[in-house]
Amino acid sequence: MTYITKPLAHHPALPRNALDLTRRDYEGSMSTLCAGCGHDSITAAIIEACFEMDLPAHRIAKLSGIGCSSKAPTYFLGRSHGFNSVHGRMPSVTTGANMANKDLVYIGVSGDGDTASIGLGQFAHAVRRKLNMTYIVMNNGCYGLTKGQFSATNDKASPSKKGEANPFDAIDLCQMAIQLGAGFVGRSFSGDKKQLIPLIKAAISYKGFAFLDVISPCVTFNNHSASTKSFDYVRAHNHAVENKLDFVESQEEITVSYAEGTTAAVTLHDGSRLILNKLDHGHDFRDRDAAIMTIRQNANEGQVATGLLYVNETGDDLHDVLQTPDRPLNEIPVSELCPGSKALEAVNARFR
Amino acid sequence: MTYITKPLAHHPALPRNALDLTRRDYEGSMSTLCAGCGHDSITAAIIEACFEMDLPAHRIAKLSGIGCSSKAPTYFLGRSHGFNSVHGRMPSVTTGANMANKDLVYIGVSGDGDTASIGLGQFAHAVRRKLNMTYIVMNNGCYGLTKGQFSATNDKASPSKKGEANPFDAIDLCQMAIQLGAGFVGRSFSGDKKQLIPLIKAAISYKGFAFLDVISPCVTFNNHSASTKSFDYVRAHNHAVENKLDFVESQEEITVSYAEGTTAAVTLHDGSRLILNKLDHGHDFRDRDAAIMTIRQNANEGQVATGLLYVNETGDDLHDVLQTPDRPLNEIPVSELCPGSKALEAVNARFR
Amino acid sequence: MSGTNDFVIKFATVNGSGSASANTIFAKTLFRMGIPVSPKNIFPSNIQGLPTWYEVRVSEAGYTARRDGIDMMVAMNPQTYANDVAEVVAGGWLLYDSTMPRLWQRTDIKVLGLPIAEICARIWKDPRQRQLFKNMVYVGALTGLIDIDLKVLESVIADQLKGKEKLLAANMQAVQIGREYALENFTCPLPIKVRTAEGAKGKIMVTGNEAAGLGAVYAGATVCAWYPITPSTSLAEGYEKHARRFRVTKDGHRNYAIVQAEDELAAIGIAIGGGWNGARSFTATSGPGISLMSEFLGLAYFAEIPVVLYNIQRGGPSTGMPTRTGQPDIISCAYASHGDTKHVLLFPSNPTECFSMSADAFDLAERLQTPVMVMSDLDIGMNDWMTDPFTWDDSRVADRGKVLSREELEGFAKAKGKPWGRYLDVDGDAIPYRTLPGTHETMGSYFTRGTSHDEYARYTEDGTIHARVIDRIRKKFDTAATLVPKPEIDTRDPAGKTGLIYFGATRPAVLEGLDMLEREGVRINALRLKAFPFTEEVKAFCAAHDRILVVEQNRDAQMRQLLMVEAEVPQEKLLSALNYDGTPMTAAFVREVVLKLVEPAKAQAAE
Amino acid sequence: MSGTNDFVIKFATVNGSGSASANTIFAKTLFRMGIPVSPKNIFPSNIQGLPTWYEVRVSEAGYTARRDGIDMMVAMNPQTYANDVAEVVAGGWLLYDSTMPRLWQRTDIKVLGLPIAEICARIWKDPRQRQLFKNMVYVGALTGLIDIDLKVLESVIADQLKGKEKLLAANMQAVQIGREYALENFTCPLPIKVRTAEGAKGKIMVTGNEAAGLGAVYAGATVCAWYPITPSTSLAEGYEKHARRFRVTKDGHRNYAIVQAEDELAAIGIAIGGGWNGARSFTATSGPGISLMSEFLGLAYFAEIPVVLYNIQRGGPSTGMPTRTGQPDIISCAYASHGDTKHVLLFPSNPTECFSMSADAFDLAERLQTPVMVMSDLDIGMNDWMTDPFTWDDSRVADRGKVLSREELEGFAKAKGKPWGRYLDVDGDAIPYRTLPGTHETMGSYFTRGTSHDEYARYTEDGTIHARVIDRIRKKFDTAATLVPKPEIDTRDPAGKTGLIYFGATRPAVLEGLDMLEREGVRINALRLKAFPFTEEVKAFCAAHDRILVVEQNRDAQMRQLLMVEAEVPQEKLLSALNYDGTPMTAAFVREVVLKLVEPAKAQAAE
Ligand SMILES: Cc1ncc(C[n+]2csc(CCOP(=O)(O)OP(=O)(O)O)c2C)c(N)n1
Ligand SMILES: Cc1ncc(C[n+]2csc(CCOP(=O)(O)OP(=O)(O)O)c2C)c(N)n1
Ligand code: SF4
Ligand code: SF4
Ligand SMILES: [Mg+2]
Ligand SMILES: [Mg+2]
Repeated sequence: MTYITKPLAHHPALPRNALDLTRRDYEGSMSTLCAGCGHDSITAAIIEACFEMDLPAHRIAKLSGIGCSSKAPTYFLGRSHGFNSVHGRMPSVTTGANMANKDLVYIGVSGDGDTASIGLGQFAHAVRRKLNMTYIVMNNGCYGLTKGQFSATNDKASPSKKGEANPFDAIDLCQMAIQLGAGFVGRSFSGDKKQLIPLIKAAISYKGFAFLDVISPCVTFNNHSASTKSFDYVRAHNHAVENKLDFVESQEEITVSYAEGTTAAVTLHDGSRLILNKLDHGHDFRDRDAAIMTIRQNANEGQVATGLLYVNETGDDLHDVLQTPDRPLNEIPVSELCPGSKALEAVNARFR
Repeated sequence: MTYITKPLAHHPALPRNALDLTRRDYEGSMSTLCAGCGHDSITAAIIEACFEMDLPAHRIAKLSGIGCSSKAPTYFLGRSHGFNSVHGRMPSVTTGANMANKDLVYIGVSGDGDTASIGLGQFAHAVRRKLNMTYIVMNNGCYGLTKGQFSATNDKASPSKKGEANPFDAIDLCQMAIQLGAGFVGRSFSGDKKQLIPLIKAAISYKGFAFLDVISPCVTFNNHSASTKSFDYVRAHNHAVENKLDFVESQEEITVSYAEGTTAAVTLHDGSRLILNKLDHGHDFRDRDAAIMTIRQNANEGQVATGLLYVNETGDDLHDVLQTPDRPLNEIPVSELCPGSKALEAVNARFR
Repeated sequence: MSGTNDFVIKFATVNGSGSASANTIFAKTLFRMGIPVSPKNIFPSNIQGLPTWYEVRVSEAGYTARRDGIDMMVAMNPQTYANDVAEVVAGGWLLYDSTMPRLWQRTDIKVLGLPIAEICARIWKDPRQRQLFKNMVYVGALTGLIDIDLKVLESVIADQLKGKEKLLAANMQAVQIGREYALENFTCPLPIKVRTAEGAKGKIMVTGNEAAGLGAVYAGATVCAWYPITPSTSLAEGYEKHARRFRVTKDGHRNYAIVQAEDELAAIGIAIGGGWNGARSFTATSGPGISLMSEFLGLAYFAEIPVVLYNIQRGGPSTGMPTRTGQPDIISCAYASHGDTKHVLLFPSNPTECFSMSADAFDLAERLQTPVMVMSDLDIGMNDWMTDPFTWDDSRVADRGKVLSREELEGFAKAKGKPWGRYLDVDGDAIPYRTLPGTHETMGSYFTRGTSHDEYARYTEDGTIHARVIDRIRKKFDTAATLVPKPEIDTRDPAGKTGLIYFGATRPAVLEGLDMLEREGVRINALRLKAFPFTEEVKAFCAAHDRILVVEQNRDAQMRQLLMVEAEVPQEKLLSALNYDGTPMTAAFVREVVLKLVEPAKAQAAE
Repeated sequence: MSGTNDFVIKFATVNGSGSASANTIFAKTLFRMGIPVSPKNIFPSNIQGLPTWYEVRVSEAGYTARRDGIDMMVAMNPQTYANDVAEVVAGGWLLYDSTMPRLWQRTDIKVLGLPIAEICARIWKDPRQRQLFKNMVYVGALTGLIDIDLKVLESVIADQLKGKEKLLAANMQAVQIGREYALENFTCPLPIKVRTAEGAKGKIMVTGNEAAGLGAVYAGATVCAWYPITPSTSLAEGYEKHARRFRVTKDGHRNYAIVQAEDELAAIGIAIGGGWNGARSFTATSGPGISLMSEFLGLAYFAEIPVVLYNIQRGGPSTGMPTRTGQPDIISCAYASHGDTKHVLLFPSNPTECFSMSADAFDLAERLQTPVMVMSDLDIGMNDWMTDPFTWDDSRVADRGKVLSREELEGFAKAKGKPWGRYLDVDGDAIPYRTLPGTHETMGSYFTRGTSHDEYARYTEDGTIHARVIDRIRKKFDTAATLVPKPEIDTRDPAGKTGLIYFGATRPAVLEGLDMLEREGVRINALRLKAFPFTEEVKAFCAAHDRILVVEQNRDAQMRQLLMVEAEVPQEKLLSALNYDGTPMTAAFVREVVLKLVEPAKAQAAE
């Protein structure tokens, strides 16, 4: 359990944004995730982004599925309505909410299990429908809340807690999103605030479907025997109690900071290395084909391309497609929506 | 209703294959699809392929979901067991069947609604698991059996029967399959026997996940008002009975034959044109990235690349991954699978 | 009993051949002549080339239930010829295409040969016209045979072809040809014939799905998410059709959002998201969709989110008989989802109620903050019913339930003497107050979740709190019982101890059956359920009768089960009359099951 | 009543702190001393940092139900301190980390301060060791306080750390430190203490999920498809663990296939595909998974495909209380899926039955060609139970049901006097014969489908055929009633008219409660259901008793409902005792509900 949020008593010295709010006003309740969990870093980045954007928290709706990642919305934006729905179904619930009120900002939070396994279909079709929302996947390559099984985004051959190698290819959600017509697609690392916060801001400001795949190490279940730096006591101890996970070490959050156009090797808690390649101006993020190729070529070289991968500034969103009015549908009184008895006579006549 | 199959009474003159079987032995019951439906052409191609490959029909299992396309297995291989499961779930049922008996040939037939909408998740994960099967999508861009609603593979801006344009991008199942790790991916057109039959044979012989996206015009619901060659009486008539489809014209099957490296423009029943580009030796179907780019570039030019798009000769299938024995699991007697009472004593001891 | 304005005529054709519209025109014409008619479309799960039937009962008395015993068969499908012929009652008529003569086994019926193919080949060149007008030719012959008013027929065709005059002329030409052939070659009119009547005056003819879609427009629904499935598809289409007519603003904006989802899980998810966010939202589906929606229904039940679900029932289990009717989802809907759940159900019995109960459904869903399912079926939903016209009370005010405005939220503690809690029962009716996102900068935000929560919507793993919350939700069901529509009670024998309980599409059959019985001196009291949970009236009716016959269209007597369990009716009181072959119920069936019960001897004799 | 070998001790800790294994070691040690123990793990739906409890009941008499009234609390979690202290019975003990002293409200309990943090900080440098060994230090203190045999403790630790001797030494050092501190500073042993006993001799200690997984291995299951969900996950893991041990061939091949599916719909689909193709196939899930599987369950029911589904029940509705126990899925499983369906359910009451009923489940599924659901729950599935050792009769022959071999297929018509039809009932037991793909070049192929079909598996839209087929399937359920395990009947008063019906995990509580009552002179007959449909014995028991108390762990008295509907037990006979706060039932609860019924006065007094 980490204490990323302090008691809400305001300290006069706290900086305030244009709405005269402090960061605290954008925080949620105390996180119950493992100390050092990447998800908490992303939570902090979301708080920072909303604060800096001067967003009125109550005009934001935060939705999620089920998982450690899907718990995260409880830990940010306490003044926003939240909806922790069912596993893998955040996209459909968000679609309905968005149809009802186009004026709110919709932030959807999901996990790689929630999105790439049970929720793959809903994810793909929300993308295709150009739903106006920010969709953040806290991607740790495993099912955290159910204790570390592989997820579909887990890299081939990466061993899990129990040391068996993963035989299947990873699903690259960014590539899939671009292919399915997402208007805004970016990827980052939970510990890279410098890159993550601006990406979140850009995603929230984007009108249409904005997707962020954020690599977010799972402290607890990426700690496997194949790891270069292994915690003998811990592992031996946990092995002692058969398939019960028992002892979870408190870890430090992994942070990284590197310049555009450079790569950075991040060492995860288990000692395995992740090579991030931060795209620079050389990458034309307006070209869909190029974006897909950039992702693929980096992958071929064992690297993960990070940054803004693709954006299409001129996209319609679902409301444009459906030609809804500017006024949110949930604000139109039923009296105005009901054609009334006169009209009904005409209707009856047509059935005579 | 079309009569692609004749009464099973054997004509002595019918050619016979190595198993001394005639084509009739590979046929199924009479098709109940609309006259001229592309699905019937694909059915004929499957029959021809199995006949030419000298496959023992009873060693083939044919599985499908729900839809006009998913009815097709009833019309071929009458001597094979068939399983018309539930909508969008053919991949999982086939996975289980395949796990139980690795020795059969598995042919899965699905529709674009069955696969790209409700079944997208199961499709994607069957691909990822490298299930050893031939997966054929009879792709007509609409929901035939429920009367012509758009499917997710329908081309943007193509108007439906009721004349509204489709606002969403089409899902390209071949691109998705390659990206998700399919070992064999091809695309063809229902009426192009010269290309389709060899592709089906190759797909069936391939060990691993073989995917074929076969464009298969829906005679009945691709007949829309925007069409260049419109059937006044028919349309006016059908419009007369509000959202009831009533009169369905019998159409001729659309066939096409063109050389590798050339393109062919096919005029569909509604007069709309489809431009097919048959790949030749110039295309390196062993290169995943190239395959994806070829598909995308053709699409950018308003063309559909057909032929063998990608193949990876050296793939494991799910049985290799799971290290199952050569003997099908369903043939191992329970007596052999049960460890017996002796072993149980040891087990009990460990719980004391 | 058959004769003028009282007979059944059945059309046996091939689907996709254009017969459906011709048959509809036929029925609509009699209807416009003021004659009560009830057409039943018996169609295959297929697009072209399979047998399809259209049964039209004509009843001056106004009985609209299906009736066995075909007086005239219009046999246009070679595939089903033999069976079709066999269905005709002795002394009945058969009209067929005599272009290619056939062998007859039956001498006890009158065979009318009409060389349709030959005629059409002679008159029209275009093969499409040849095929299409075949249908109008047999309709034409019928105008002669049963004496249909040509003017009325023309008006019906004209309405259907508005704006396509040249088509009208061509169609009327076909009618004339058929008519003339009949007048010349047969002794017209036949003893079964029609004449202008009053019974249908003032009524409308419409399907339940179109009525329900219109009802959703009138109820103020703005979010519709659906996935195509027979027989519910035309409900979403009906909503769209009427929304386009009534919900488009001057500047061309649409005051509604319809999403064709990728599957049923998404459809209900979208509807729930819309309901959570304060829009009247709904979806429509059938059997398989209900199963797929059940996880989400549990979420909406436990998180207390209003949503309306139309279940257009069809024959199950599994994919079953997608084009046949039934009432087999009572239990799966009443208790949808795992864990302890109970859901509110409404049972319309005709299109008029599909319309009116739509408004009720949305009011109840928002008042009770829970899913409400409208249990229609294929018969009501897809067949044209002669039914009472739609009415709307302009003074009706939609019940949006306990949704707090910014001001109410600020004043809540003061007004109620308790701080606001999303799941806190302050009024004693077990219904808490909800807030919508965006209502207030600092107040009213909360976290909606399917995990256990306390009265303030805080996550909890404390079992006593969990038990307290689900007890309160169960208590909400008692409140529901006071709000749902009351049953329709038909007391034919105030002192009678035998009762009959039914619901939904069987109403015409039951009422006609009870009329038959009454004529035979057997008076039975009947109660038609309109909703679940059961109201006091239902319990009183059960208490007042010693033997109750529960009439339903499923195999396992599911409504009887609900009555035993939820209305605590002693089971020995409850007897079952079940019909689950997928066809609409007949009055004869009702008469027989009742007689078996009250006068076994007589029933014996009858058989 | 508490004293030697008879008390309850509870550990309050933080999850992820390493306490779980220390606590397990503690319980296992007493168990090895021959003392009956029953540990209950009360854990959060979280990975690290939230409160978690471990309750151990020690009962020389061998009662293993949960018992209220904590005799000793080992309070190691500051977050829950206050509540934990409050739970201790007057006169009880509190062991806590006195490194930082606390304020006490209670003077009626004995407080034992153990400066654990301080000690650990003194002895170990590595922060991980400091944290980990804290747990062994309090275990060490307990060895002194309640007089635990050190040798046995060491053997238990050694087993758990096999191959890691240096760890064993370190752990024992920690134990010694705690023990010495206790012996020096407290008057050891306390009145609540342990001594070697006989009650646990011959028993084993295991979880129901591991037992079920092992059972599936013994039953010959080869295809397992699952999706992670608490509390069922460890069942699939248990299957894998034992399959790896017993199912790997000399040449390293695996005689099993486990697929971690992408969701529950796929998991059940894979299991059904495997069952269709002749492999014993299964899946395991919990509440939400049941809802998601319901469409597929209807397909397997109607297409008659064998498949086994383990439902490890948890607190619902919706996501509910994923880490608490309950029995809330009886109705949703008995009638899973839309349309008319009924499913076979088995109710194991402990890990030993999870093992043995696994073989029964697969036999029944293949014999009846239908889904069979094993209804376990979180308490049975995830807690360690002291239970009878597993036994296996090597002469047992698996019942693979009516599957035709090539020869049988060829000889079928001759042998049975009827041609083979996939859905034809030739034996009168409503169970048809099936063929597997690949059996024969020209015979036995058929099309499996969820749409309506006739006895020869041909697609049909004929309602009379559909009704005939589903009637036969319903009749198959009568056959099932003759094959499922018979109930366990405990007759304490042959002439008694009051009975009690229960099932599953409540067995220890019910039997202990009935013993208590018997000591008070109240004799009640009890029947434990082992399966649905209900056998004759169940109906006979209900007929023989005037008042029957149905004890279950759900809100809506779901089993009572099944008894009313499916065993036709008059409802006024059936009374309910419900507990649904997610905690395992206690004998005190059972005693109280029975007394309320049979001796209201006495019950009053008791309160
Ligand atoms: C229908 C359903 N199936 C399974 C579960 C159990 N479950 C809870 S969280 C989870 C996976 C979470 O993985 P991910 O989405 O990657 O989130 P993480 O915990 O890794 O952040 C699963 C399978 C569930 N709650 N509901
Ligand atoms: C769960 C479920 N939802 C909806 C349906 C209704 N349905 C039957 S076929 C079909 C779509 C078929 O489209 P496609 O897969 O493209 O096949 P096609 O008919 O076009 O060949 C639908 C939605 C169903 N049978 N089951
Ligand atoms: S288990 Fe992994 S994902 Fe879950 S909270 Fe802990 S570190 Fe984060
Ligand atoms: S509706 Fe379309 S897809 Fe279906 S059978 Fe007819 S032509 Fe083929
Ligand atoms: Mg994850
Ligand atoms: Mg299609």
